[in-house]
Amino acid sequence: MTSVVRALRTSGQPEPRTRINDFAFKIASVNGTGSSSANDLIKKAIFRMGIPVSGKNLFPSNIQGLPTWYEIRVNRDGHTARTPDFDLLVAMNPATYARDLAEVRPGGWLLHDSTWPLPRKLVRDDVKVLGVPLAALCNEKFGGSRERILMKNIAYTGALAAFLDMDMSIIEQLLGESYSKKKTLLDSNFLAVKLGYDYAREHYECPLPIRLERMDATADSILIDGNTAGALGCIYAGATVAAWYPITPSTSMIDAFQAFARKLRRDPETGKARVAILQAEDELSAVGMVLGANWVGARAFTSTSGPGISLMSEFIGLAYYAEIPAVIFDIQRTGPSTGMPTRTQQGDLLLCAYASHGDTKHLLLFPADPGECFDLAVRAFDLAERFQTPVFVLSDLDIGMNDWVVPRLKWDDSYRPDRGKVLNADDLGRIERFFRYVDTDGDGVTARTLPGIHPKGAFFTRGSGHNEFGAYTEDAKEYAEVMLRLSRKALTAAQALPRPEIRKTPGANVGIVSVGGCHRAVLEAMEKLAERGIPTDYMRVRAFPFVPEVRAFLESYDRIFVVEQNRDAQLASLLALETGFARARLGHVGTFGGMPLSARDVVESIMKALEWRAVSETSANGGPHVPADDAVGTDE
Amino acid sequence: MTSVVRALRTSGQPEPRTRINDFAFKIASVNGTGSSSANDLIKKAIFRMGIPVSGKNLFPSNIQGLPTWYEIRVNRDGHTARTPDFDLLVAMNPATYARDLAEVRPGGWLLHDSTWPLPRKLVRDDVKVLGVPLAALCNEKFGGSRERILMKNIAYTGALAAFLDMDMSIIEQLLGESYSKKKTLLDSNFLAVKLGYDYAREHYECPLPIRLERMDATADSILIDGNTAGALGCIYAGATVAAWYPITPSTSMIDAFQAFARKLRRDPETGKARVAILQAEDELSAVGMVLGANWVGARAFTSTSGPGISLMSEFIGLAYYAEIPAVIFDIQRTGPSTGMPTRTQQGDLLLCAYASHGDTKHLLLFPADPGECFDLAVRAFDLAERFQTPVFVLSDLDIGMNDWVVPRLKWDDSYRPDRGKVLNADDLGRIERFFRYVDTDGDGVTARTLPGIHPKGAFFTRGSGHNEFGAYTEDAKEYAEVMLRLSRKALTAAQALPRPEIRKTPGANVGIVSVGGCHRAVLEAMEKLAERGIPTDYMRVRAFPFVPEVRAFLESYDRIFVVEQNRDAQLASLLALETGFARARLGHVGTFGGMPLSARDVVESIMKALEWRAVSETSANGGPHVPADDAVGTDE
Amino acid sequence: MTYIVKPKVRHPSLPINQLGLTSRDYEGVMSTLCAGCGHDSITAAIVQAVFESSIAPHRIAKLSGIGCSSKTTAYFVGQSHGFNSVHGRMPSIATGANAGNRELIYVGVSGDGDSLSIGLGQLCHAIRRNVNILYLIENNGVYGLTKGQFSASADIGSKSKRGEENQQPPIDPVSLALTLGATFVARSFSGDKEQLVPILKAGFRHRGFALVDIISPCVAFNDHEGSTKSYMYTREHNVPLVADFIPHAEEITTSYEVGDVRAVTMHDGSVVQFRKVPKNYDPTDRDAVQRYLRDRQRDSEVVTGLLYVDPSGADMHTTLGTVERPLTDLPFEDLCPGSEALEKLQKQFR
Amino acid sequence: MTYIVKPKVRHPSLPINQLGLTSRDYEGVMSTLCAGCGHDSITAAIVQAVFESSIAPHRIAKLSGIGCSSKTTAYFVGQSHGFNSVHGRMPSIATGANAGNRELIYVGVSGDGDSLSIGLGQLCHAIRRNVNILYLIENNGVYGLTKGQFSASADIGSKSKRGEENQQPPIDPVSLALTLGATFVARSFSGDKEQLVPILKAGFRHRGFALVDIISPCVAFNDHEGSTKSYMYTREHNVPLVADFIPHAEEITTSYEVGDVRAVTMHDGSVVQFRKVPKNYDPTDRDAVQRYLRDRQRDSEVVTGLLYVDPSGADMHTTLGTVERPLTDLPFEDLCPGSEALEKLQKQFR
Ligand SMILES: Cc1ncc(C[n+]2csc(CCOP(=O)(O)OP(=O)(O)O)c2C)c(N)n1
Ligand SMILES: Cc1ncc(C[n+]2csc(CCOP(=O)(O)OP(=O)(O)O)c2C)c(N)n1
Ligand code: SF4
Ligand code: SF4
Ligand SMILES: [Mg+2]
Ligand SMILES: [Mg+2]
Repeated sequence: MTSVVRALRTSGQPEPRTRINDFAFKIASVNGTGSSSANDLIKKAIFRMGIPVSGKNLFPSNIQGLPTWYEIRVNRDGHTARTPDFDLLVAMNPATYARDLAEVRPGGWLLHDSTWPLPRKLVRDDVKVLGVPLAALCNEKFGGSRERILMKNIAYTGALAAFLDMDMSIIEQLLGESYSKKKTLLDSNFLAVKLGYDYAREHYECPLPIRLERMDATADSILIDGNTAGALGCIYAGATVAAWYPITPSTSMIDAFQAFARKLRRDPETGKARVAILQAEDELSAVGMVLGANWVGARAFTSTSGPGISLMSEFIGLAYYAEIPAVIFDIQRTGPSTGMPTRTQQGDLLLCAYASHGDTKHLLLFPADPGECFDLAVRAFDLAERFQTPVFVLSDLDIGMNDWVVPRLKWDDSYRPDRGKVLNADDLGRIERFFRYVDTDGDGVTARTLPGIHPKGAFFTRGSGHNEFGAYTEDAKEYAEVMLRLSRKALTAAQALPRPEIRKTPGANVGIVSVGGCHRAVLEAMEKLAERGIPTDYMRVRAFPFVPEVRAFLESYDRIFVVEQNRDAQLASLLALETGFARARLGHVGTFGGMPLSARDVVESIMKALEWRAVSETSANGGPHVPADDAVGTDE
Repeated sequence: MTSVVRALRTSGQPEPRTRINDFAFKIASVNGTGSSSANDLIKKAIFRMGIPVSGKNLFPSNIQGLPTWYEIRVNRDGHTARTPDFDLLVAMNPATYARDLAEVRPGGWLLHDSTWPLPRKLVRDDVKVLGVPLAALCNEKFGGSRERILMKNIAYTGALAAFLDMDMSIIEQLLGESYSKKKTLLDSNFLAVKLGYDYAREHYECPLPIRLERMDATADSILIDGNTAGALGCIYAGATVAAWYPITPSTSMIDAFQAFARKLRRDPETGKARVAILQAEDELSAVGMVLGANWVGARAFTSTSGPGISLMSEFIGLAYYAEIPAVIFDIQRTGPSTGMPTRTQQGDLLLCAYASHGDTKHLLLFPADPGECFDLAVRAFDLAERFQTPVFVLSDLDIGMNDWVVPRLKWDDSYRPDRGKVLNADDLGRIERFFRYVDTDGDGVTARTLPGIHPKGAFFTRGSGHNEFGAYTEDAKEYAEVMLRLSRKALTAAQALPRPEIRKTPGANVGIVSVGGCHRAVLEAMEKLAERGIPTDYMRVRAFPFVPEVRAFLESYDRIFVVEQNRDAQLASLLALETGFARARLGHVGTFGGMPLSARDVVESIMKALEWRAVSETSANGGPHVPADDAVGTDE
Repeated sequence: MTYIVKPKVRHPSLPINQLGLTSRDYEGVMSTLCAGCGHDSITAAIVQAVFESSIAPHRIAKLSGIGCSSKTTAYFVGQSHGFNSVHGRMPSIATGANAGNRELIYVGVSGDGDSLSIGLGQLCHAIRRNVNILYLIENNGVYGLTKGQFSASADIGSKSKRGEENQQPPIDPVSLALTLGATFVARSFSGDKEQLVPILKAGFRHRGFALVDIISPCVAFNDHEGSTKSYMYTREHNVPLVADFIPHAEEITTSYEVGDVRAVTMHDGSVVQFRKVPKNYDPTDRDAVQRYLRDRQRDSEVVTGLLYVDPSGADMHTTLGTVERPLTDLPFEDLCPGSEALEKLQKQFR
Repeated sequence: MTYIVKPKVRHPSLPINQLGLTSRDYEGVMSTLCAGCGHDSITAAIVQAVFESSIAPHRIAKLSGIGCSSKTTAYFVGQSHGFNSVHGRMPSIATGANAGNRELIYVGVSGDGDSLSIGLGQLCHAIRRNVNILYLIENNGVYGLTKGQFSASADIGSKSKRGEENQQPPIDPVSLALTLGATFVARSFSGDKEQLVPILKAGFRHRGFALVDIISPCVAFNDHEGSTKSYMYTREHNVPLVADFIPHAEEITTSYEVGDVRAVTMHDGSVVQFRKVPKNYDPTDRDAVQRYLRDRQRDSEVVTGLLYVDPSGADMHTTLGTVERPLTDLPFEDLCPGSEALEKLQKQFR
């Protein structure tokens, strides 16, 4: 570890005595023991107190019995990216005591179940211990082993409420909402909360120096995960067919779509569904269904993760070449292969950009948070139909499955779907003859027709060689004509895609580029870097292929760092390929171990790189082997 | 078309009166009429006369009744790349008369069946007509419509023999070899040849100014296609399992492997097979079988084309991450999707390099001709086992299915397979405990064991997250450790791959880079460019990932042109990504319409680019949209 | 090379159907298959069936995979949309298309390689979903387009053109479909148009997955002595059951001795009349049919005809409970809940 | 997180097998499945079967796809290689492995999602090739690992935890396998170790594809009232047939009244003795077995046991005509023809 890094690591020590609305804590428990509802309760209570908050759920790829963690960060300035520095740890899982304790910052606190004596593994002289006999308290009041286990978790919520000065009325209110119909559950839950709360206040000086205080920063916000928001976007965009195959972390998006559809997509008279949700036999079939549905004119989508994209590759090439709209959500997880299904990564950028054999290029959208999952879902359908091609929405496990604070979702009732160049019966009646792939206006986009509309609209969709008339061909000239038009179409499309978000700082000669879920960590890192006298400019790309201004940004700095969550600098690769800018001059900064990116990861790597002044050379030959990589990769 | 190009096009006009062993002719016929055996006869006869020759078969994706062409080029200097300039055309297919006639160079000849009067479509004042009443002659001598059709084709062979001064004794000899066991067939075939031969000599001044003359340039060569040579390489490498699914143009490789195995892989006593050839139900299954076989220690391979690679993507990622050897031949055809199955292209470079989701990188080998298909097939198995990873051999339809003149294949009997780090029973007996992924010597390659050898060798192969001990993990640090070692392994592997072939010319400040089947066209183009005062240096990459000297080459020229047969400059892309060199400075030169590359394509594009001095800028933003591209693409 | 359009000279004499169209109006582009290929005869039967059924050409949607057989969707009903997709994955395309627009009349054309090798999984699941489509397997026992390798439907002992004997047991789409609960199962022969046409007509009317396995000899690679998918072999071993199709509202004229005939009414009221079927053969008794087929099979007889039909089976949309109207026809207003609803439902995220 | 190794205290009292090993020597790492998961009981049965069969641990090769069920290959016989591949594609891995080394003893563990949805095509073709492997489907009617969606084996009317009713007909691996010509077909229940163990032993000995469909309740997502894959439902509707497995060279002691018992001799001489089977039930008569199963099914009874066996079927290697010795054992000299041969054969290219 370099001096800079060590400096950083301990920076701000010793802690200021009290820190209001600016701290983080972590709850370690066993999955399948219902801790998640307890954690949600805490997170929501803080949100209702008007304080920016975020929760990162680190769960195993397993149903019951393995370690699981939940990280909650509170930050009055709205910095809700993950932080690896924990002030307090709730140790509910003996199996992970040692490693959990190690994560507490010097001077921090440890909350444990003092029903049993404090185990050696939980002793650290620079960590204060908060013992609450959760089991004892609950065994006294509750019968039934299952209930006792569940209530133990609710009880630590109460203890935390006391230690952190949570608003009990809000907790009461929240419990009331969840158990409105189950009085007994309501009572037992509230009782459990009280048990922990009262015990803490009786035995400790509450609140701790790290504490909460009502503020008004979340009034116009909601707390939502990206899969739910994305599903809602599909409902609002008018999607009528969803085809999918279960795979973590995308499954919850279809679950949400199904739930919304049950409420919002029923025929008032018959109660029948205005949507078809098809659980396919695998991902090849799922995307095939999406193509079929789009071919007849329905707005159809699928949601999957890396392995699914690999399996869909052949069909994606068909959609590209036969020009069939398709919306594909890739909720990225840690690859390659099965990898770590419950960890996050941005590892599918390169795959999605050029998926399938032969010359192909696809449209990609990069939401940075759940709010954008909603907006870009709608946008994706418009783009897919307008450009008659697959559109990928690249979310990830962190965005898709964790709750983020985002501005309330807005909807413009004047919105109407952009169906692109689709000829209706009248159009067809008027024209002499219809040819599917003739580019009349030079934008690379040609008119299409839907089956069943008009005899004159008939054409033959094929993945085999075809000329502009849609006829089969093996002629080089005719084939090339169509292929070059497809390249033209991509250029037109790039202009219609969401523009990059660019932020300038006076005097900056370092440029940072990032994508998707890295956004919040980068913004926080920029502040930290500025504090250290390193002003930076910033560009977040929101879509692929890139517009010329992306290249312009790259060209305006001595040093460029591309921040992304993968090993091989995939965004940097796309930038190098599509802008022509030298890959060697794009420094790679990022993590790829499956943990959501933190500002510290970014600051450390950039400081280190600026120190070593060696990034470009190293990355030149070694490709991804920027030392920063290694450091961060193994820091986690 | 620019002036330069036009100049080129007509350069050398008017033709010198006679051209010996330096001309090209094309035979247009209908597929399923047996013209192929006639064409083979001609090609082989020329080869046996000791003259460098090549044949390009342009066949339809259809079994019977559609137009098919065969192009034969004769060149004493050994330039056997495709040429689009034809001195003579044999018009056997009325359906394509017009377009066929258009392909004859001014001052050239047209050979047609004068049984019927010369159709208007075959009249061009700058083309001399050679009429031979093929049908009439054959109908007279042969009965049965099928036989008559077949013999008509043999008859034009005879006519060509007369016009081009082929050695009749060689033709007789060749017929004798093919029909050694079928006397009657031999007689009828030779009769047909004579019919055409005699008629031509009686009615025309033979030979024509373009004619053949015995030389001694092919004594140490063979005439072979890449699929046959590659299959032979697999036999010699000791491959025991082949799993495949039929797909043009890879099918003939397995057919050849099967044929060789029948002769060379039978147990002398029992007559049983020392090989298992599995026709899978699809490509996913085929590659799965290859992984299974390699996992137990067999040398196994599959051969497929683009669509197959797309379908194999998920399994390829598993092989990369679980580190299982696999040899995959991709006989590339024109994509995307089904594309043009009987046309060639280099469109799968990018896909194969990074196939599958997550961070992956694969080893690629690029044979330039059938001879290298043999050598690199053997090399591929050694590399796959040594680096425990998938190795792709990227051939294409032109190399794989057309006959090329190459040096006789050589075999070193001291060769023994490189099985890489495989622990045997003794090794295992000695060690305390075996861990699959511990890198003891830092080269990124770890020892593996085979099932059934020793209890201590047991380990669990998985595509899910694992640490260096092979145990399941969801820990960022453990996961990253393994992933970073895989990057290290790729660097080690690059050093072991075939080095690029580099050729220097004094005073060259233009560099040309190419790959695979482009090789011969580029060498010819370099001569032509030199004649026009443009000396060039040349690098042919033979493997991916690249060694540092590849970057060094790119850096030593004002202008770099990357010659490849695809739309999106995929080799240039790989160069930009892996060397860090600016993609914008790599000019794209190539064709992608499915026709094998010709020297003219290369010369025209480079001249044009040098004229316009605009290539880099254009290619920078527009990516593939180098004007040269368009020109060539649509020239074909 | 552009596709070859057939000269459309209309003979005034040509009969016209209820829509005033002649059979020529149901033709497509010129076939590029080998002369004598069984697939072309099937194409002709399809043209006749659609013409006689008076279906508006543009209401038909033609789907196929990859193969000689799959090419044929271009050779009939040129005025309808066709989708020549990828190898073996057409069933999923059909499923999605049908989900989007349930009113189109879907016909899928596939081959034994396309459906029983690479596409087997999708075929089985489309059958399971009972997607409303007429699904044809043009079965020649080989991969025609890739030059004659054995397919999964090749019988044990059947010889390839090169003389190799197939050793692997075949996958029989008919018994497979019956096992998987298919609601309409038929087998026919490209050489028996008289039998095939009524089966196709009934298949178009069936609400659900109508599987028709059609033995269709490949003259280029599998029509030789020793092949069990040749014209000769099929003619010799064929045991044809005959069924007439009487569309709804057409009165039933033909009549036979009782017991000899059995009528099944389709969901839309049309009737299928079975004659030349064995005494008390019951085309609605799945087990009986399976038993009968296996018994005949044992004497290496190939039973053809409309073998099993269950007109009452719930198709995919019934199972999904979707609205009657095609989803593609629903106005956006019925699909988008609007801003107010969005405001309300966001309460749960506070 | 590294995997949890079980404490290996060896009780001197533990019985040992012919190889001098105890059952503990056939265990694997600690299971991470839910307490009470049916899959864990199957793991225990496998351990017992392998132990009693005295198979050398390292001669076994364990293959699986992805799913809770597929995870279990890590939980037994830790001293053998395991391959936890990708979802639904294990059959192809097994086929290739077996092609390379025919002497290893292959056991494949899969789930109903892994084998009947994404993997259906590969399963059917592995059956068709009669690959020599003991193939287990740990069938719980749901996708356990992805939290309880219905799988293709869910019965019509079976209720999900959320209360939705499945409407699609199930794919029954047993009748499917029988239709496809499988040579060893069994169904059992994770809760009936006594029945399961002998089936597994026989399956290990069978030369060919031995399919065992094992109902294995998912306590987390499919063990509730209304589920047809719950412990309760299965116990209530189970109709167990019992078969004893007598390894080769062990004399047959047990005897029953004639007619009540039926013995089938496997290719290696071991014998399977059927008792508690209906009068004149013939486990070698494919059609009879299918008929019997369907009849019982109609009364919604679930027949379990070793249902069908054909010891004479040709396995993949017989069909391929490969040498007896594993291809992985052939010396390079037997594989490489050498330079002279190369010289000779190049004549054809001149
Ligand atoms: C993914 C993929 N694999 C392989 C092929 C090559 N291919 C084209 S058609 C075909 C088989 C066709 O057989 P069948 O479906 O029986 O049709 P037939 O030609 O016999 O009518 C194959 C393997 C392909 N097009 N795509
Ligand atoms: C290609 C791919 N798609 C989806 C998944 C997600 N996935 C993991 S297990 C599983 C289903 C497992 O069901 P089953 O085989 O019945 O096993 P069970 O957990 O019920 O024992 C799915 C869909 C995956 N791992 N890979
Ligand atoms: S190859 Fe066979 S299937 Fe294909 S067109 Fe010719 S005859 Fe028909
Ligand atoms: S989820 Fe179900 S199948 Fe998976 S381990 Fe738990 S009980 Fe078993
Ligand atoms: Mg076929
Ligand atoms: Mg299951």
